[in-house]
Amino acid sequence: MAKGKPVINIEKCKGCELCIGACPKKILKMSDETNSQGVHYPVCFDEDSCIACTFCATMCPDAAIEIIKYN
Amino acid sequence: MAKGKPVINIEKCKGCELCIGACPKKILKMSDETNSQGVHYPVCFDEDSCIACTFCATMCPDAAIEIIKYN
Amino acid sequence: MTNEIIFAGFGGQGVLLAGKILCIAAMREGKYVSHIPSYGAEMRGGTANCSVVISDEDIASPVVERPDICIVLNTPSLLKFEPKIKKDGILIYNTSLINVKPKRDDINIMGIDANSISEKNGSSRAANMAVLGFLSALKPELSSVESLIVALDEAVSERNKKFNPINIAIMKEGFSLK
Amino acid sequence: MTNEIIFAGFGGQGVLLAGKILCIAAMREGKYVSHIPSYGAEMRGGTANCSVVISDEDIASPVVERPDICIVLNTPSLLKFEPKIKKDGILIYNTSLINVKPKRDDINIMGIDANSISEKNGSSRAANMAVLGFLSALKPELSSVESLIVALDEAVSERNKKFNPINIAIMKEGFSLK
Amino acid sequence: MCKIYSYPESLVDTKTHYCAGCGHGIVHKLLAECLDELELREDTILVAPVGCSVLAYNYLKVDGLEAAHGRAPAVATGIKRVNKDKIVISYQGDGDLLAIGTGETIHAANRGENITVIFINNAIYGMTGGQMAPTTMENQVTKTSPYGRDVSDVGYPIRACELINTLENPVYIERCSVHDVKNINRTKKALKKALQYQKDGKGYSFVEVLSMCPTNWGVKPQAGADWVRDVMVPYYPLKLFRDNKEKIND
Amino acid sequence: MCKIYSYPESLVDTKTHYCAGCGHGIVHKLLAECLDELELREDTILVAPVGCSVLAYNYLKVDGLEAAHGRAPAVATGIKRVNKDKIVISYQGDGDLLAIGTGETIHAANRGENITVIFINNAIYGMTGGQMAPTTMENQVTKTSPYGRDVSDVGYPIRACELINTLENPVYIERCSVHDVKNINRTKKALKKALQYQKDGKGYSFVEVLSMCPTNWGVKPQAGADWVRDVMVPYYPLKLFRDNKEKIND
Amino acid sequence: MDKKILMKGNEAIGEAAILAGCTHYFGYPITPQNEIPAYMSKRLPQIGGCFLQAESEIAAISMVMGASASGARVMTSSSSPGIALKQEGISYMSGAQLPAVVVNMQRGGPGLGNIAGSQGDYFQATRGGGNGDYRTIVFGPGNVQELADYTIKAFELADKYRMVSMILGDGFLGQMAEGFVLPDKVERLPEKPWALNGAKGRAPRTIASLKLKPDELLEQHNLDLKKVYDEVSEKETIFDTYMADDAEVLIVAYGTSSRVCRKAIRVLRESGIKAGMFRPITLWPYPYKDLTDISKGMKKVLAVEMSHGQMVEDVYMSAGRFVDVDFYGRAGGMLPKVETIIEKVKSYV
Amino acid sequence: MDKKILMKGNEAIGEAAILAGCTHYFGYPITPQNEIPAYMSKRLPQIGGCFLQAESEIAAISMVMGASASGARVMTSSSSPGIALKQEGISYMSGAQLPAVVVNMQRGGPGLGNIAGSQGDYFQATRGGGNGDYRTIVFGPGNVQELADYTIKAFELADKYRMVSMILGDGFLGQMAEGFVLPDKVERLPEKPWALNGAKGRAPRTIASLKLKPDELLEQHNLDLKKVYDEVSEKETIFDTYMADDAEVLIVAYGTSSRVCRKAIRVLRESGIKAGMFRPITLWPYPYKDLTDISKGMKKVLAVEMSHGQMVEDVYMSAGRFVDVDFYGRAGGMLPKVETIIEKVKSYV
Ligand SMILES: Cc1ncc(C[n+]2csc(CCOP(=O)(O)OP(=O)(O)O)c2C)c(N)n1
Ligand SMILES: Cc1ncc(C[n+]2csc(CCOP(=O)(O)OP(=O)(O)O)c2C)c(N)n1
Ligand code: SF4
Ligand code: SF4
Ligand code: SF4
Ligand code: SF4
Ligand code: SF4
Ligand code: SF4
Ligand SMILES: [Mg+2]
Ligand SMILES: [Mg+2]
Repeated sequence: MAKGKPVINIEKCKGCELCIGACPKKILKMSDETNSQGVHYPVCFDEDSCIACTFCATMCPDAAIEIIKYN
Repeated sequence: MAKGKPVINIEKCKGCELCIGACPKKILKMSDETNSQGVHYPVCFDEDSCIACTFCATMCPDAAIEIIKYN
Repeated sequence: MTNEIIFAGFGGQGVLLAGKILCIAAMREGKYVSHIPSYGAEMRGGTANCSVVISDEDIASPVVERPDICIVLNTPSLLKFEPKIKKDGILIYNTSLINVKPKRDDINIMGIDANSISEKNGSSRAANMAVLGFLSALKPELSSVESLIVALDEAVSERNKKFNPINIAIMKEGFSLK
Repeated sequence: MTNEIIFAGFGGQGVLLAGKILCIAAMREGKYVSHIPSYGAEMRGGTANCSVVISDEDIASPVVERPDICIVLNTPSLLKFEPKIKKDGILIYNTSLINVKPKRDDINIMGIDANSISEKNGSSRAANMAVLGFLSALKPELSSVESLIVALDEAVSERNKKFNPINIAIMKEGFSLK
Repeated sequence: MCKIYSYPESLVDTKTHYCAGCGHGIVHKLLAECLDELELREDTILVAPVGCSVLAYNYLKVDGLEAAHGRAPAVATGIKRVNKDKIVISYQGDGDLLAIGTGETIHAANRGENITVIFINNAIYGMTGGQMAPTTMENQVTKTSPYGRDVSDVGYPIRACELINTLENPVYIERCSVHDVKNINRTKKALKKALQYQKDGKGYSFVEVLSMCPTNWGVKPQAGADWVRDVMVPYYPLKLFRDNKEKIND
Repeated sequence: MCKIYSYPESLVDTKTHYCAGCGHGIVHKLLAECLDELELREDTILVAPVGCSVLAYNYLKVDGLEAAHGRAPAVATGIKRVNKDKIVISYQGDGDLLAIGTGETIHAANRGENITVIFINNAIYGMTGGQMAPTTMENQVTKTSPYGRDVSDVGYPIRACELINTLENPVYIERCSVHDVKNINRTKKALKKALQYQKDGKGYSFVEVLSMCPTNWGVKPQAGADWVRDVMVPYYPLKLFRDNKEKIND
Repeated sequence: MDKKILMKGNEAIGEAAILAGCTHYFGYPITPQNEIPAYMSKRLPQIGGCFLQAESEIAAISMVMGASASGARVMTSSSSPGIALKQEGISYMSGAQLPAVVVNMQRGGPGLGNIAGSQGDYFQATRGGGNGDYRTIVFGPGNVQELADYTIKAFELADKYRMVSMILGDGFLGQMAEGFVLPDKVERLPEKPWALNGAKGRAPRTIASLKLKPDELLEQHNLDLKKVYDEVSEKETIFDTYMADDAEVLIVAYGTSSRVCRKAIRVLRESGIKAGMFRPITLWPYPYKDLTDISKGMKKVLAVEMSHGQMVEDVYMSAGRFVDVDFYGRAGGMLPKVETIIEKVKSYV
Repeated sequence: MDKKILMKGNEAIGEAAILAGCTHYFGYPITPQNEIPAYMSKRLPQIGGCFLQAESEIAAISMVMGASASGARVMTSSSSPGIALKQEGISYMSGAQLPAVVVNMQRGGPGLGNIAGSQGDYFQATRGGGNGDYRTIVFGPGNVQELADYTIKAFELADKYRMVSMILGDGFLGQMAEGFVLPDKVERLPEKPWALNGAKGRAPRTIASLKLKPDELLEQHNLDLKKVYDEVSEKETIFDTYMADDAEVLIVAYGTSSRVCRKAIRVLRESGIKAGMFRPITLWPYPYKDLTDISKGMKKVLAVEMSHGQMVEDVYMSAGRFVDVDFYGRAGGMLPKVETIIEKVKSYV
């Protein structure tokens, strides 16, 4: 299985949490911190489990997630 | 077979000739005379053959034909 | 001098074209001209008519309400326009199709057997040309028959030019009637 | 005396309702009042705010551009409105949710832990009541807390009246903070 | 000896402004007959369109209102929402109903307003002198399709019944024609059923009638009727699309 | 190590004005990806509707024109008739496309204009704060259906694809959704196909996208996505209606 | 207890319409007047009336036409671009002499513009954006109380003269809430013997704006309409003044702009400058005569609008015949500035 | 040979548009202008242009907007009710600064009215029936020659100022044929660097009338538009006079009415009465200054219209400041009467 990680553009994130629902590995959760707009954003709490499936990024309406894949 | 005759309201007739095409007995033809508007109107040249089918009247867009049926 | 004219008839009789040819002819002779069809929700497919004004000065209104001259090609048009003609005006009517008699005695009334002239020359639908020719004989100040012939050529579409010789013949016969 | 006030926060924080309650209260005390929400195509579902004017004379414009008093319940609202407050004006901000510090030194800045007060009294969403109470303590000329309580009853729908006791408690606690 | 066919009570005894051989006259007569037979004349409000039938209210002895071009179904909606117990008829041409009035047509149908829409499809704009209609046939020459309707450029003729039949609420949808006696009689049945349904509070009915415009087609009336039969009917199938809310499958 | 997902070149790197969880953002992103992949960015003119996506031209790096509410397909027609070799996209919401713009929608489709219409169906008027749309679901409460949509009074939600599918000229009609990743990927394929067809001069394509408006539905974004799946999809079947002019039968 | 209540302008219109006996509302959403349809959709079913969201503004005005012809008190509302779309319908209704109330909560234009309040549709409202020589009665209320009061009046005059009445507000007025007293319910609605309800026991009647034959028919109809318009002009002008009695400079403004002017006048008076205001409330018929009378002897008349100069033409045609007229306006949804008004007025004295 | 040809006004407009480089026409049939779409449907395909009959007037103006934004010279035409429907679109185009030519062959109103010529849409044309502070350049030609000539001019100015130009004719002008000389073909069309054609090798551009943020954006946009309008007002007024030099009574009329007035003036002159005419050709911008100058010292100014008084407001605002203004008009598609004009003028001297 591929490995990778999501890179979250915190300032672009609007905190909709759709990425969280989209992640098949359930390794995203919302941050306690907020960005400059007072918005909570997702963090990946278990990057090792990330399979670089891009689901979270695909789901994100604000193009706030990029996916890195390790080869 | 029923018998009857068409009664044509000459002044209402616009001369479209649709009644002529509609008559199954082919007993209508256009007049040589014209009404006050200069329009030729249908005449029944063979009333004996009329079967009072009302086709001519039904077809007339100007409600210019009434049908009399003999009993 | 201003002449206000109405041409009237039923749909296919070419009254609009007749008016147009007269306008072009008069225009070529240096007159101010205007031509306007009656348009609109009259009885559909019924009578057609146009107002023509021929004048030495610019034309105020193209709409003729009380014509000096009226050319009518069918009965409904006669019924409609006879009462509107100015006193001492001219009524030219098509005796081929109109079987009622004009009634007024304060205008000049002339009948012409326009359809017969047309048919005699080989066309079933050029009664308009006959009355045009007749008009130019009657009122040469409107336009000469030569100008009408030139105008005819200008007015009809390429496709219909082949009928011009017949049309001219009919026009000329109309002209010769006076 | 005219006071121009802005209430700002995010969607569900009830800033429009807070403004409305203040208006009704002041109106009952005989003041001229106006209330207008910012409406329109801001970032959708983002911040909400309203302009409130309380005055002894009729009100020219309901739109407040440079407020005397500004009550902000979240960070984006603080960022947006702090710069607009008039010199010597008042900024009341909700320390529960705002972690940045106001910067101006030419205005009076007061923080209140509005969400905590609300939660302590058993509601997760009545921070607006806490700041209202606080405001009436700070500026009693706008409205007494009694009037606010009456106004609250008038402003909320039948269905929501059941929360009034909690809301009043929170308002009162806000009032007592000063 | 008795009169077995005469003009209906609900029809004004006057000469219409329609051209010789125009289908509008036939439909008016049928409508009047239906109003007579269902005794609805005194309960009916007719919305006239902008089109040759703009003066329809002069020919039927019912209350009438003139709508702006294309808006008859919306006007009819306004009437019906006040006059709930009256019969409201929206009588429209193809330009009116299917070009400028597309939105009003679809939405009144979709709401299922309890009105009857009578759609006179004569494949042309009659009143304005013969321009292309949404229902003008492929390659048909009109004033604004002088080279014939090019369906690759302006699209195929639109079939109104089929369009409306995609919606849920309409109760009754049928296409008829008045090009011959048999079809005239069928049209009358359809109109009668539509009005009956409205009277019974069932909801929206739509009756399309293929009709002749000899003047703007540039043909004699009988040739016009033949053209309906030979050119229009094959493209616009005469059929019942929906009855009593049930879709009729072929 | 490589970036396998990033934001597309054709998307402006800015924060949109859309609410958190709004489907418009997803569709914008997909559209940008398609423009990238088909290398059409510099050949595209986007017609923005009046609706929440009125500023769409601020988010895509293409030429943009604002249409009046509902008129985007007519505006797109005007553009395409001049810019015959350019890609013209009409991006519209449900109020825009299916209420006020019904006529323009149907007629551009019927003409078979060689344009691509992207229809964002979020069952509500987003921009104006949540009024009933033609696509609002039965019993759905909105600002102007405070007692829930009463389909016996205002009609059933209209299915756009089905309506357009009655016309002859459209080349491609498909309904998709963006409520989950699988459907987002399907939507992208549809958009890409539609643009490819336009590029190839095939004609009119219509892609309906079921989309979330959490703000005006009064729910959290994920609940919105679930509502699309549970309530909208069953009524608006996700399917290909027509491909390459051929109707797809079920 | 004070009967004042706090309501948004838009909602006040809605409730006032219901008090006026309005039973039918047809409209299409547009900011900044969405509270009107929202309010009506809640309230009308409660009173057995009918709220229907139309598929477009054009459909809405057409439904209004149908309901009006059927005798109902009926209303529609919209904002600038939506009102532009209703122009044909308003022209038809005027031609057919059908009463209704149309509300325009103006926003910034042209085109889509923005959604702030504006007064850029004055020409459209008072001159008619539709075709032909018709008139609508136009009210320019200045606060929420007046929005309510003149909504009642609009229904009354619409029925009385069989004309379309318009409430010409703006986004600010519609969105703002103020204290106001609800007007009384209108208890007796006028008979409408012309309404359509099926020709039971009477001759059928037709309501139409088409007047084809004879040619003079339409001219006569226009003369008949003119007679009504002349009567309305004669009898129904309404205006208000503010500190105008001893004024040397007269400001003319309506609606939201007049509020700003009031403020400016107070400030001016404090510094001893005698400014006053003439505030037309009916914008058509415009109170030409009263403005002319009041403006005589003024040093200057200043028209203030949220536009680049529309109502000012009415000032030119009245006050302007005797006094110099100046203009100050801001377009695009901006309020006039108190300071600018003060500055301008100061420069005249 | 005389180059004069005989053509209907409507067709003359069509041919002139083609000579002006118009390649796209979108319209919807309506009497009395049907010859324009009929003509364009024949001619445009011959020159490789595009004629498309739209599904409605609104769709037509929207297509015009799209084609204009793409850089084409484009036209639409209609008559009164159809023009009413285009008002929103015209407002949008004005807001987006998109040029086009719109022809209105006015007919009798209000509503469906009739199909005779009329001048009842003057307000709509010159004040704008759409929303917001926008202007369109309006020409009021008086004969077929001018219909052709000002169609060319309308395209030129539309492009020059990025505005909508309107030909405000009427049914009589459109339906009548007169002799006229075809204008020359316009050989060089202006560049349109703002047009949309795909962002190849350049930054993407957007054409829109929406100006949301910051709040002042729309105000600035309106100020920019005003600057253009002011320039047009300054530079582009056109008018004509007839026997005005020594006149004591000045008639003001445009279009078809001016023809009737000419006739009346000739008759009046014959009986020794010094009547003359001022004929505005641009109706917006209206030649206020010239009319004011010329009317000074007149005994009376008489405005004549085929309406119940619309252009007369422009006369009030200019000539009216110095001279007494009278009005004579007929609505509903009737022509003013030569005799009435003569009578009126005689009563002044
Ligand atoms: C807003 C508007 N646009 C256009 C017209 C002109 N017009 C009158 S009737 C008509 C169409 C007539 O065609 P159709 O609806 O098919 O009726 P028919 O005459 O064929 O019965 C048009 C375009 C109008 N009166 N109003
Ligand atoms: C002529 C006109 N009518 C109404 C409006 C107001 N309006 C703006 S957007 C909109 C509808 C938005 O809904 P939708 O098209 O579904 O788009 P969404 O915002 O949901 O994406 C309306 C009615 C307008 N701007 N112009
Ligand atoms: S790439 Fe896949 S597995 Fe990794 S965080 Fe995103 S959704 Fe989860
Ligand atoms: S989907 Fe995007 S915007 Fe939403 S929470 Fe995740 S990163 Fe943020
Ligand atoms: S009733 Fe029948 S048979 Fe007799 S004339 Fe008429 S159509 Fe012919
Ligand atoms: S069908 Fe009627 S109108 Fe036609 S010819 Fe026969 S009688 Fe006359
Ligand atoms: S033009 Fe056509 S539709 Fe109109 S009346 Fe004549 S035949 Fe009938
Ligand atoms: S209101 Fe709805 S459609 Fe509009 S941006 Fe917000 S979520 Fe999206
Ligand atoms: Mg038709
Ligand atoms: Mg939507």
